[in-house]
Amino acid sequence: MCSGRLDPTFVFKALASGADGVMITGCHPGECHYIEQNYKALRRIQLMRRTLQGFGLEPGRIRLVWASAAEGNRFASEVAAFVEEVRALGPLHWGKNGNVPSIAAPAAIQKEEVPA
Amino acid sequence: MTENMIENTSSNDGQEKIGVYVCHCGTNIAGVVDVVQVAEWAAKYLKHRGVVIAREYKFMCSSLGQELIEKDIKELGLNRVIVAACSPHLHEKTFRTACANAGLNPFLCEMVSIREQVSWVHTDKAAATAKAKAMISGGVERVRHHVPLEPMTVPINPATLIVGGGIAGIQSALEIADAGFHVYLVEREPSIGGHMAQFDKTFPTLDCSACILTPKMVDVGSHPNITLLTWSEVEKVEGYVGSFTVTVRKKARKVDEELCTGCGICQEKCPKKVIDNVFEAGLGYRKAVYTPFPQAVPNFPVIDVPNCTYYEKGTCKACEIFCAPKAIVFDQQDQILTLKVGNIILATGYDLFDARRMTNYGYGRLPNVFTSLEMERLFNAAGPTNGNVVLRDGKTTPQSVGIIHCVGSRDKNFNNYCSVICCMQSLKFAHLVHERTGATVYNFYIDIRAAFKDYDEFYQRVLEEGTLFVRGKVAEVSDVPRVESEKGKLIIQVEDTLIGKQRRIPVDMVILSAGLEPRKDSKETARTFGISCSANGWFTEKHPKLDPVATMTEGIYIAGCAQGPKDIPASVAQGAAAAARVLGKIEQKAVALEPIRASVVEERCSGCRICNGLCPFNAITFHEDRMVTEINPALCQGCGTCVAACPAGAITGTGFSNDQIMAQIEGLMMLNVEPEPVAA
Amino acid sequence: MSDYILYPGCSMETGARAYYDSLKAISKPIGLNLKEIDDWNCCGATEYFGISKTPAYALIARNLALAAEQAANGTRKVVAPCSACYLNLAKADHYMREQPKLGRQVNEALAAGNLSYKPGSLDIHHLLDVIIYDIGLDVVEKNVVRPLKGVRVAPYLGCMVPRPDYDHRWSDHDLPVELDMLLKTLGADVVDYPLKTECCGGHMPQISPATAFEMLRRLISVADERDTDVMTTICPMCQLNIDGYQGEMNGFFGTNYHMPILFFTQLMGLAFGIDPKELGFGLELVSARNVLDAIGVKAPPETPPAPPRRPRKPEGLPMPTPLANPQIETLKKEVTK
Amino acid sequence: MTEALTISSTPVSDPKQIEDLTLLKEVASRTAGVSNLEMCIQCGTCGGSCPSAVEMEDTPRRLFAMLRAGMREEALKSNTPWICVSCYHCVVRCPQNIHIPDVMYTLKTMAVDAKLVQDSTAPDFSQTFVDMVEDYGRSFEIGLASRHYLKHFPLRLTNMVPMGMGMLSKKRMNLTPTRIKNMKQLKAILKRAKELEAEQ
Repeated sequence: MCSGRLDPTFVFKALASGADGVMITGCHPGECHYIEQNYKALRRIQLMRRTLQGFGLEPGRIRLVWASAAEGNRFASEVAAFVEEVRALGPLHWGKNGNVPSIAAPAAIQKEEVPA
Repeated sequence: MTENMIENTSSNDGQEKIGVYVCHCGTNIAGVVDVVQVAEWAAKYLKHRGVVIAREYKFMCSSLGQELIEKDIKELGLNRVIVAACSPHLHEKTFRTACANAGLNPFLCEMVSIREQVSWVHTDKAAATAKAKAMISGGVERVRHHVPLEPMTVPINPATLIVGGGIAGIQSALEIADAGFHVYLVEREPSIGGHMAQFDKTFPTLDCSACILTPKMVDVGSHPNITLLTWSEVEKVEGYVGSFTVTVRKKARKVDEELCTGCGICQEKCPKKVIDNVFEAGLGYRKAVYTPFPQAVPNFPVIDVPNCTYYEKGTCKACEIFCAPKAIVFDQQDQILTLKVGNIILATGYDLFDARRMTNYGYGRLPNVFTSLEMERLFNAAGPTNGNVVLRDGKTTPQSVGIIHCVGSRDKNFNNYCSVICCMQSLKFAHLVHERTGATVYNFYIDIRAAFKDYDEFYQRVLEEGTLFVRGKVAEVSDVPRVESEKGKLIIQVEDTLIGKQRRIPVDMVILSAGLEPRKDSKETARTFGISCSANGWFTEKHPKLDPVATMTEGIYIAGCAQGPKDIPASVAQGAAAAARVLGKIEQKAVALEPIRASVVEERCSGCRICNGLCPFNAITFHEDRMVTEINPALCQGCGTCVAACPAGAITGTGFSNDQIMAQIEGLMMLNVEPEPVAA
Repeated sequence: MSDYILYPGCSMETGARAYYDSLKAISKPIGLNLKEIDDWNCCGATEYFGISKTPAYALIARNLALAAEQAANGTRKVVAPCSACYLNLAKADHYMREQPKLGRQVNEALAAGNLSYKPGSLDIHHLLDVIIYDIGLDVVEKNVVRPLKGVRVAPYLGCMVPRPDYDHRWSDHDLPVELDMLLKTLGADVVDYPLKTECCGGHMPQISPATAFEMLRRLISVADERDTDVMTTICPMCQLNIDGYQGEMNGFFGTNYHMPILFFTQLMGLAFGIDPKELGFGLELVSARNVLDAIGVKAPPETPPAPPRRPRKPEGLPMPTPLANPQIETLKKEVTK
Repeated sequence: MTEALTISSTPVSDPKQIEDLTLLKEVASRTAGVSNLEMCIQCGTCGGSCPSAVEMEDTPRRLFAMLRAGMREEALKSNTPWICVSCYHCVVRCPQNIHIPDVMYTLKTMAVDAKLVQDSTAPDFSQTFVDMVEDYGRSFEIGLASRHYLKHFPLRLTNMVPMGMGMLSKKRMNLTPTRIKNMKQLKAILKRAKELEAEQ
């Protein structure tokens, strides 16, 4: 699956299901297996971060990392750094105590009409 | 709440019978993940999600492991399979085949990577085990939404495109052409032959390089099944395995190939001498109209436009005047050709490391420092000095020569990899210098890497000849003497690591065994052909051990140094292997495409056309009459961008449907796990 | 006017007074506005690292912290004329970033003096780097009124500026061309000096005189063989070793070298037409009087440039063309402008 | 995981040496920055590049092999770190990006701690230099030179007279030290830094 397949709903679904942060990874710009689809992911991620802010949440809970298969060490350190950052933000508690904001009932929404 | 929604979409309403198979992979997984506990947990806590059996086994990919799965499918009536093992890159095919053997649609089998994504990247056993459970839970939730898929078959065009006319490309071309299929061989230079045509002798047998290469070149030139396109470059590649459409630019030679007889009079009469930076490695001259070397195939010259006096000043035309068949065409234009092929082999070769970058070795500043490619030309009887090994002054024979290994290789400041050929090449130089000049020869090495047949024997031979070996990476080559005996010499300063002392060794000539680098434009080439390359720029093979000639893109194969540094026998072997793979594909006549494709549910499509501009493969067409969008399944590569973009949810992606991914996320978050039973 | 925070370093007030004097003299014409760090301390040279790590870095970091405070209302660029000072400041900044543990410890120590330093908040440069890449050779050229015609100058940078070069600012680690370009701009006849980044011996005259003298001999003899009138340097330690220990070295080897060495700023001042006295001429132990003679007292008569020779037909085998280095190309363009 | 393997699978007859398999790590961890010391491939670029290698008992490469072999005493006794002139030729050429001069600084501190220094000229010079800096906040050449030469090169003093007189008469040396204003602050910082260094 290409990062271009990333539907923003997936990210909100993960947050609503109890994730405290979501990392999205893809091939480096210019090195997309599908030519240029990672650029589309980039656009969507910026949108998502704005939406997250709209919910009153820290946009830092979403991070985008470009990494190639040859960059194992860098990828690992990015993951470790992201975990630390999210830990500093604290737990989100969505999805746990039934505390899901009404706006994020993504599975239900996507079935009929996904916002662009 | 959301659960019901998902369950009702495409899962079989509780009819799933799922088998979970957890692999130890020896200790690869079991060393970090408590495999037994994971299997027991899956059987117990995912039972209500349809898991009817969960097993662990030492090597699931072994035939016994596969039989285990097949047996369960038959006996327990499993209709879904989860294999928690290595990356699907390695064994997805294995397990899908096993399922198919047992009568289960292979796309109802899903792999969960608990080796690459769990055991290899974690050390905390408890946490790793928990993560493995979560991932299996995700896999189980996902596989519930899998549907049987049938691969689409497309016919294979039997013609093949080979890019690069070095020894690897030549070998591939001959193998395929001899088997009776058509080959287009595209080469960027005016002649095929590649680097091998520049060499003098080949290690370890000391065969004359040209003597063994030129018959093959002639075969290529005269083969009825080979269309040879030299002085040409691929500009665009469209399509997919079986039917690629390739656009090739045939650069204007300014010579009519139909009329030219290859007599060579134009080269003789051309008054303009140019340093030949390609074939003579900058050590010799050619004319502005030239064939790179006498045995060039094809034997038509090209006019070097930037250096030709006619194009500069509008006068001269010496070549045209003397050309009897009137083959010189000054206003000839580039031609754009469109080729239809079923498979492609990339054999684009390597560039030599630019030794000027290591300023401490003085190449380009100190005249008597030479690169390995320059030396090949110096040794070559057809080279600029007729095979005489002399200093840059063109006449003095060196009395002492230092050969430096690993120039630009195994060095994090330049290239961190070993260039493979330089040790043997340096040993060959040592032998040839001895033979031609009788000079004292020093070899400066870090390690001698003389693996493969008869290579170490050659090392022994060079030792026997009295070559002086110094183990140590040379620190600098200097022309600044400290004592009388160093005056007028090049001084090689090095730690002799076997003595543990710094030495300064004065010599007359220094040879730098420069490493191999990917072609400067290799990343661009990879993009054109839609394959990937490593951070260094070498093309990435499908599997480093088990599939070293295929790429991740179906129908595109790689051979020779484009994949990584290698010597002539290895290039030939890989060229032949790539050809064999292509011939195998051609013989299949049709190829099954992965059924991971996007498709439009027409009733849902509102005709908004948001998806239309997104597809990089031009697989999306809009039907004005019906105001709906359609996706061509043969062109679609399954990236999924349009699926994510469709505001109406009208596009579905098989293998990566919204249902599947949403369910997998819930599974990963362990939302559907049976709660811990109250003690009873 | 470009503003910089100046870290002079101890020797600028003593051993390398000529450097300081000439720096002050040339600053104004080239538009270099230097503000000294208030109450700076010694950087520890190469000595403190060998005694104890954390104190060594804390000692350097006090200067960084003070500079950063000063930087709060202006430039964040720090310039050090001394090579060792430059390297130490750059190194402390670099390692505090590379190894966060060191950064934390140094800041804990600084806290005892109510200071703190966030690594990366300053931009640390050597003086030569600033003159070449910030001020620009075109500005230098505009100020040249007394070209150093006929003076054969060997450019000598020593080791610690072009290496390890954490920020990849120099055109090469072994044979950088920056100082050559500057000297050419001043009109000097630049000697092809292959040892331009060899070590002067550092503190070796105090530790192992024989080692030091051998290193000095190499530097001086090669300059001498290449008909050098004067060496020029960018480092107080290099100047001190070649100038101060030349006599003792001559005694050690029984040689009789007379190789003056000046700071590059002194030559700049000279070319700018500034009075040699203001530039600290005469403070050197091996007299550089010959330089003044060459351009001032007895100016060589103007000789018309020789007509360009027709390029000879290449003899022997052609040489590879030099590697295109964009950094050098830009500099060349500036010089010819 | 790999560490455990290294220790258990290495046949070592001398029980003392088992402890010293940590030597390389200790040196690396006491070095500022990321030393990459464990990456050495023994190519000898450092020893080849070194302008003072001739004076060294062991080339840097050999010294690193000794660290790897756990030869603590031999390694710390070596004069090599004291001969290093910090010219950084080795650093920019090292194919493995090892921070060689910084490792040398670490070895100096370890040798002094372990009282394994053979020739005290260099450590004394450094210590005298540092003493002056700690007292005044600035270096003080004449004080440094006179103290150092009297102790280590008394005979050279006569050779030094012309230079010393020259430096003095040209006012390139001060007879009295310069002191920074906020000596109290510097002392507090260094005191805390020394405590932190000792805690490690």
